[in-house]
Amino acid sequence: GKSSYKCEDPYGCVNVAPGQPIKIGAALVLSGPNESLGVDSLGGVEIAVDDFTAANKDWLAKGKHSIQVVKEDSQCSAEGGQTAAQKLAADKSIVGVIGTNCSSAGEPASKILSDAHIPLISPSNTAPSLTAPKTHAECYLRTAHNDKVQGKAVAEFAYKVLGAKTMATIHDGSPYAEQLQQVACDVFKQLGGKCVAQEAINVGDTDMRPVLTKIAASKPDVLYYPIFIQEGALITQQAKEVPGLENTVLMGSDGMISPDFIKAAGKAAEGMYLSGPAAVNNEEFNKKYEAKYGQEPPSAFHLHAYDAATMLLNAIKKVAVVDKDGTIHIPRKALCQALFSTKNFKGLTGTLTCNQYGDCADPKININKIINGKYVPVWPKK
Amino acid sequence: MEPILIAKGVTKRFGGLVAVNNLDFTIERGSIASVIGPNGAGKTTFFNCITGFYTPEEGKIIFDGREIQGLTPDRVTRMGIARTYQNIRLFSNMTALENIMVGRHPLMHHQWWDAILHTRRYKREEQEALEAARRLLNFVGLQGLGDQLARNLPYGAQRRLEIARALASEPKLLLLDEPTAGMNPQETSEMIRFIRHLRDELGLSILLIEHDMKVVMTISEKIAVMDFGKKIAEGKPEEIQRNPRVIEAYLGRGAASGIKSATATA
Amino acid sequence: MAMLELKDVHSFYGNIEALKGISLYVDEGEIVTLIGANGAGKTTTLRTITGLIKPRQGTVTLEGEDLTKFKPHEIVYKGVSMVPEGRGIFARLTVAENLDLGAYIRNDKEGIKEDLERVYELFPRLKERRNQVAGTLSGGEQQMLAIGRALMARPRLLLLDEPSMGLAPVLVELIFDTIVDINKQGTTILLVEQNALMALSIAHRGYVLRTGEIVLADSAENLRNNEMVQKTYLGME
Amino acid sequence: MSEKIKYFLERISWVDIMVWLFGLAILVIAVIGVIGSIHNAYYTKEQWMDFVVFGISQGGVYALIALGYTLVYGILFMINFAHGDIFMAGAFTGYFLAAKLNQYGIYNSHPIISLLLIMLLAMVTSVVVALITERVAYRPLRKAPRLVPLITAIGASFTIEYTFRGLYGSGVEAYPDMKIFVGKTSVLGLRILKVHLLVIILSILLMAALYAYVQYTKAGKAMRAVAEDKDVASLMGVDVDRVIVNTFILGAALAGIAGVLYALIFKQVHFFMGFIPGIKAFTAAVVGGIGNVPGAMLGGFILGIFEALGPGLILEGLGIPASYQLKDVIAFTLLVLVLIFRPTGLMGERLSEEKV
Amino acid sequence: MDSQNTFWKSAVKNGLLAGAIGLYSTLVGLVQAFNKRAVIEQLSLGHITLLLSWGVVAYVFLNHHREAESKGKLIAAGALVGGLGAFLVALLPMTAQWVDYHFVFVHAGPEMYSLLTFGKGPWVGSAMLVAVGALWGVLIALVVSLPTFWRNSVVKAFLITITVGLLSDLFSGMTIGWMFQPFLGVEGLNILGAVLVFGLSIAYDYWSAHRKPKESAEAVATEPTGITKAQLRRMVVGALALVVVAGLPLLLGSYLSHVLNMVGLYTIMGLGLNIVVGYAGLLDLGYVAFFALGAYMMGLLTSTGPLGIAHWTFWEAVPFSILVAMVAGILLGVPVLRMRGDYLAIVTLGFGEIIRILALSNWLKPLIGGAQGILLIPKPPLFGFKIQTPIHFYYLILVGIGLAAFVAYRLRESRLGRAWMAMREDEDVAEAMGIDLVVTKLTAFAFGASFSGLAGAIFASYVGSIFPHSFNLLISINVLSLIIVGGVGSMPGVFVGSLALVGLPELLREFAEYRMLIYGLSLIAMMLLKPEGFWPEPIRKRELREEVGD
Ligand SMILES: Nc1ncnc2c1ncn2[C@@H]1O[C@H](COP(=O)(O)OP(=O)(O)OP(=O)(O)O)[C@@H](O)[C@H]1O
Ligand SMILES: Nc1ncnc2c1ncn2[C@@H]1O[C@H](COP(=O)(O)OP(=O)(O)OP(=O)(O)O)[C@@H](O)[C@H]1O
Ligand SMILES: [Mg+2]
Ligand SMILES: [Mg+2]
Repeated sequence: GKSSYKCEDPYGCVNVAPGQPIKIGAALVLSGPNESLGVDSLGGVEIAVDDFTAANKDWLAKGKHSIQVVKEDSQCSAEGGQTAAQKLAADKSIVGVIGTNCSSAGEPASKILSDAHIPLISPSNTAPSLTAPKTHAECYLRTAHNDKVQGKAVAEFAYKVLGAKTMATIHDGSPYAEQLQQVACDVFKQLGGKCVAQEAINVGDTDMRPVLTKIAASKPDVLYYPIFIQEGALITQQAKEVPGLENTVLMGSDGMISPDFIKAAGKAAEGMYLSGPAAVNNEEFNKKYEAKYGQEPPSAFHLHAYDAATMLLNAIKKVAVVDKDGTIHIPRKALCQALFSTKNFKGLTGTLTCNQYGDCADPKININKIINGKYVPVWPKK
Repeated sequence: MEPILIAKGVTKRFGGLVAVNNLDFTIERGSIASVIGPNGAGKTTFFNCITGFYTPEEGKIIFDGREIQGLTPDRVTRMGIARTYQNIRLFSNMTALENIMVGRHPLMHHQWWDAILHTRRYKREEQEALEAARRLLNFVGLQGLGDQLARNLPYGAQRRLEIARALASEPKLLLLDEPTAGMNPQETSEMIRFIRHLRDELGLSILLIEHDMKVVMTISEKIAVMDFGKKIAEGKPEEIQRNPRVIEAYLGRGAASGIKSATATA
Repeated sequence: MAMLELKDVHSFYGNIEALKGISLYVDEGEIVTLIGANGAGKTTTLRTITGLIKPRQGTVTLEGEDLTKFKPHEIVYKGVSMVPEGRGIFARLTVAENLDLGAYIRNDKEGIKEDLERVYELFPRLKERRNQVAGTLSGGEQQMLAIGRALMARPRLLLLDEPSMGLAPVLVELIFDTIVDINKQGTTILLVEQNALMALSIAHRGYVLRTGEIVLADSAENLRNNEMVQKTYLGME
Repeated sequence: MSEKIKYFLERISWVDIMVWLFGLAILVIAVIGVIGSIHNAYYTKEQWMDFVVFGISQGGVYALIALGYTLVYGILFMINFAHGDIFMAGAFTGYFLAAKLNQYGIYNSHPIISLLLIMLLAMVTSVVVALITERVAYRPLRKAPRLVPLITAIGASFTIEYTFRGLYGSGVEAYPDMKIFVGKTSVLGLRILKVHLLVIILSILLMAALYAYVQYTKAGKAMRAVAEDKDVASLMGVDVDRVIVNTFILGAALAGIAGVLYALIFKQVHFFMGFIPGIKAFTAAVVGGIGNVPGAMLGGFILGIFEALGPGLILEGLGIPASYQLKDVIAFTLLVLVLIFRPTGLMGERLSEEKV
Repeated sequence: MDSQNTFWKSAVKNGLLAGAIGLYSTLVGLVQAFNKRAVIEQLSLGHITLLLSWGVVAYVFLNHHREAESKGKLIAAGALVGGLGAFLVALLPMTAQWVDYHFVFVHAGPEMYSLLTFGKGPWVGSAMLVAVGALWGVLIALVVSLPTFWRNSVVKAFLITITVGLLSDLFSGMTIGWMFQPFLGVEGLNILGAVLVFGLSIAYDYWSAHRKPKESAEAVATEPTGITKAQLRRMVVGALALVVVAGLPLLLGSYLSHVLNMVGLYTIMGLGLNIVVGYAGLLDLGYVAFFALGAYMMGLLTSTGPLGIAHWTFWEAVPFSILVAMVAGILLGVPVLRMRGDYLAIVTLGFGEIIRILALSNWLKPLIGGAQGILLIPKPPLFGFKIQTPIHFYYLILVGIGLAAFVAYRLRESRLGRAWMAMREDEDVAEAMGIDLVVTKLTAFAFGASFSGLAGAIFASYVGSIFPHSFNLLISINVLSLIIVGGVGSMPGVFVGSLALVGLPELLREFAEYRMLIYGLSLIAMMLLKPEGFWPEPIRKRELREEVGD
């Protein structure tokens, strides 16, 4: 029968005819040195889609719909984000997009997609500017933790719980790590501690001993390096080989929460602290992941990605109007509003509530300790 | 006649080897002079000293009243010396015409902004250069081959093109390093005529290195003989041919007689 | 049977046909010379024999065996050596190393040593400079080295491409004497020369090439007396 | 008087002066930095020694990769951009054997045999990859202009990287610890990790062997002949293809060994691991004089030492924060400096002014 | 009999080769990844990859023996090659129960096995796979035994159909996308579209083959008398080209315009690097440095964020971007004046890295933002209008290309251009021709850098935010590759090169993880196919042209 729906949304509607898939985009880093981030997030998105499909069979069955993930490589760069966003924005049947991984890609992508009235939800952008009052894009949200939140938690844990008085940091030149360690240092200083060294390495470096030697000279209580698996594992291992760091507590962040990290860092990682979302090691999810891809999730943002995708799909379902013939109409502005009004959404990373600028992550940050090769949450105490 | 080039006590060493040893030599304006000598005597090295490729350790080279030893090759060229090479060194991926126009570089003065804006100066100079290049191409007998890549030209043509390129800078002194190497007698006679023609028509002074005695003996007004970097003889062709030291070190007995017959028939 | 025989050989550089059907032969023990103007195809002929260029048509046989299906280095093992045009010495190797490479295909230490002595005797200048890097030798010295190096392979057939180019007259004489010597000791020689007068004076037979074709083939004696040859290649008018 | 000045001015080579001034400026800045650092007295003597040791160790790795690089360059005058990836191919493949051996306990019960087996596998893999690369991407272009094989080399580099990414996955794999190489040992009063010592000794041995091979054996001479002129070399009876293939085999085998050692030190492998060592090895080879075997080694050690020592010694004295971030700046500045004062590298032969 | 043996031996060898290539593409994951992408109805790119890996080998082999062998034998051999190729691949699922391939090869898993065996289990499925391979081989043999014209035409049509199918979702993104709808499936072409494309391709071949002699006759006839006719044609073509170029983005829509913009930016850079590498022969691997400087200058001068120092408009800042890049070109040129060839390459590579690392450094962070980059770079205003969308930028970039091409062309035709080329050919001799090497080299660096600076400035404004990571070595490599793929020293070649190396990979973006693999393979393939580049510089017929002009 003929469609009876009339779209009144100021930004228009996506109309999904019977038999057609509902398309959501995934603009992730799928090539280059950072691709494990993207591969990991993509898994989260695809599993979320599977779960949503399974849970909403009836809703989808009416118009014989399915959910299709259109993946684009947004790389880890501004121009990559721009290209992926342009490509997705050009496809009028895209309802919403999960991405990007790197904040640099998120900058242009958030603007372009918002201009096209397509929501963009990031599982791993952490740069404060993306959700800052003046600079945020209209329909950009994230389930990842704003660096300001995570950095603060790390500093508080180090100062209050570990009783550290001095802290040293290392970043790898990625906007994520650089910002995170800066925030941690700033908060640490406010609390009354001292940031004795802020060092940096480059992605791809292998010999960390010189930089660790330098840090050892200032004998910090805590060494915080919120970087990624490869370099993180090297620092963790080599810190044991450098004299002067014997009593220094090692700390990292969610970039290193991954089974690969434990493997790569080996025994040296024992006793190290890592900050991250409340539920970092979701056994159930990992099983699904292994079953689907034949490997463990290679990075730490799959849960954020899962939540982002679930949030998006739930919002779609909420605002969608199913026509008599099974056509699904999705009003764009309403979708965006629905996303921003997400409240107490029980995701895998905690309870998510979005603020008016698009930060949705559960503000609760866990600190995990590596004990016997497992991430064990130790703070805040339950 | 007043000399155009005076070399005084020129010495060039390579490590322990003295390639050119305390060499004195003058070339009169408008004359053709030759340097001969056994292989490895230091002839090419002497050329390189004159043209600025090498800086002699000792001695002076005075060209047109100015000391030029130690100047960079581009300056020497701009002062009026041009040369060719023992192993032809053309710009092989450029056309014949372009090769000659490069040779004209020192006579052109337009700058990049002239080129971008096509100012009058640019147009005038380019027009002049093109005409000059075409004239030279005809002059060396390569008419019609201007748009051939230099590397596609036959050997003899390449030698002539190299000379045309050298002439494009309108030099006062032309140095030719074995211009007839690899040519047959007929081509060689043509080259002899051509070199004479250069001197007579353009009033150039010419210094050449040659192993072909027919060439050397027929066109040089003066010959210097080098051996182990030293000058062992100097004089008119007839004197040189008779000089026993030269025969011993360079000509060889059989060759000496051969030359006589060759020069006689030429 | 002729030692070396070319039959209707056509060779190309890209689309340029440099040899347009060359046929010639060299008998064992002979000195045969190829003369011709620049670009006539002399070098191309030699390069075709040594396998550096594959002819598109025609055959090159050495004692009845077709050479065209072999690679250049395999042809060397069959006893063919060449002194390439422009000498082709290894500029960054020393004189002695260059000579060693000449004997690359041989394993008889004694024989190699003997031949080395012979070459040094022939060209004392090389002995004097044996540890000098070959690239810094003068032109003539390099030519001596190239010939010496070819001799080190103890070839049965020696191809010489303009060995007198750029040499002082004394040396030209020396080199031609050497060629005759080598020949007398049993090496067959195919000689390409611009210096046709000299070449014809030592050769048994000769061929005249013009733009990729053989225009004359005769005994050296007859060629020397041929009017056309005299005019264009011997410089007599 | 003015005549004299003019005479003098005309003969000054402005290029040289500019270039030297440039070099001098860098040197002066470096010296100021050094003075500053020493003045600060931030590090203890032991720590300074540690820097040097770290540098030499890292340099050993660079040297090992640079040997293969320089060998191929020396023969083909081709920047083999894919060399770093050939190195990766060996190390990555070796990982699987290491993991299996470890699983069965052989890895630590028979460490030397295990290591040899792993190295063998790595070498074979590297060699196979190199041979395919040579056959497909380089050989057909041997007569093409020089930039063309440079581009195929870049293409080959990507292809190899992403082929192995496709085959083995994108994750980081952890090489198991080899117990006998864990920990430090003392040499000449210096505390040094055992793996590092192994690397340094092996790289020196391999360098010496390689040098002797290239310089004194018949095959080595044939290689150098091929490097100069392939046609003429074939006229000497040298099978040019064979020699080139041998060169690649040799270079790749060295890369394979280097790969395993690298993995032993840093204990991780992944498909992108060859990229940066590749560039560093290239730099080291150039610093030492590209094409020169001992030079590659020297270049590797110097590069390693400067990278380890430079930030602390020079940059910190200048008051630059997070100085280790800039260690590559030091590496490349060193390269420029070396080339300014020795345009063909430290041990590169000075092709005495090209013969005109 | 001997040749018989070698024929079959060679067939087996080729079958093994086909299998090896098939195994490679399977294990690397290409087949699996591409399987998600339908090209023609249900036929996926994954299937096509497998078929192609056997087919190309079979085709080359059979074609080689086409004349010598009978049709029947060709067919048999085709079946052998295809079947053997498929068999090797089928070995994977067959032996999977005993061998744990997954330990080493990540893609070797149930999903792959079921894909290879059509979900029919290891034995039945493998048999089916082998049958498909053999049938495919037979089909190829049949195509090979067609007469030359038809053979070439069919192969070409086949490849074109696949390509169109592959790129077909681009059509729907175009402004005129609705026109293509009837021929498109959910993904890729539908049967109708495929048949149409295939047919059109063959029809075109047929038409052009039968038209050719007439045209050349015509050309011969007109040449001596009327140049005007040729000129007229050229003018018409030129005008048409102009209209197309001007209207293109309106036709293509914003995404493809964006792709063209990236191509355009690389073209500007390519034109600059072409001066340095193509004309002056100075191998520069650090070209990205100037791109970065141009971009950062634009960012600093115009950004409305905290790092902005001047809050200028794009137009006020552009000259400074260019100037800064130019000055940097000269400064960086000085220390390398004495270096040649590969030494130059590594040193310039180092410069590129130095600039990137400095941009990233904590040290300069207070000035230029360090890792956080420069945000909030405004778009260029134009008489009250704002250049904002990719379509707007298309015209801005077009103007940039025009400017760069004009300058490059005029410089080449001057004393300076000739000096560059002479220097490229032989530095010593060039110097002996009176050319001042210092000035000549530095101008080459300066002009090359300034083009890159211009591109960087536009880039900064286009993307709106810049980060140090955007200025990595890959950009230098890409620009160098594209000028060589296009043909060193050739200006149209630069454009062709950027289309091939920037445009095409953009279109493969969805194959993310395999894009670089395809990129690498195609770099090799392109160079093997056309070592001189796709649009090499023609020899300039100056003498002829001028004489005609006289
Ligand atoms: N760059 C250099 N380094 C070392 N030795 C050199 C160099 N150039 C030339 N020589 C040596 O200097 C001597 C003179 O060489 P030069 O080239 O001047 O000789 P020539 O007289 O031109 O000989 P020919 O007639 O053979 O060309 C030779 O012994 C040569 O080996
Ligand atoms: N590499 C090449 N590419 C293209 N054409 C070539 C090449 N080498 C030679 N030719 C051409 O082939 C023809 C024969 O050249 P060849 O070198 O055999 O002549 P030649 O008789 O040895 O002359 P010369 O006396 O100058 O050495 C010439 O027309 C030449 O231009
Ligand atoms: Mg000389
Ligand atoms: Mg010749």
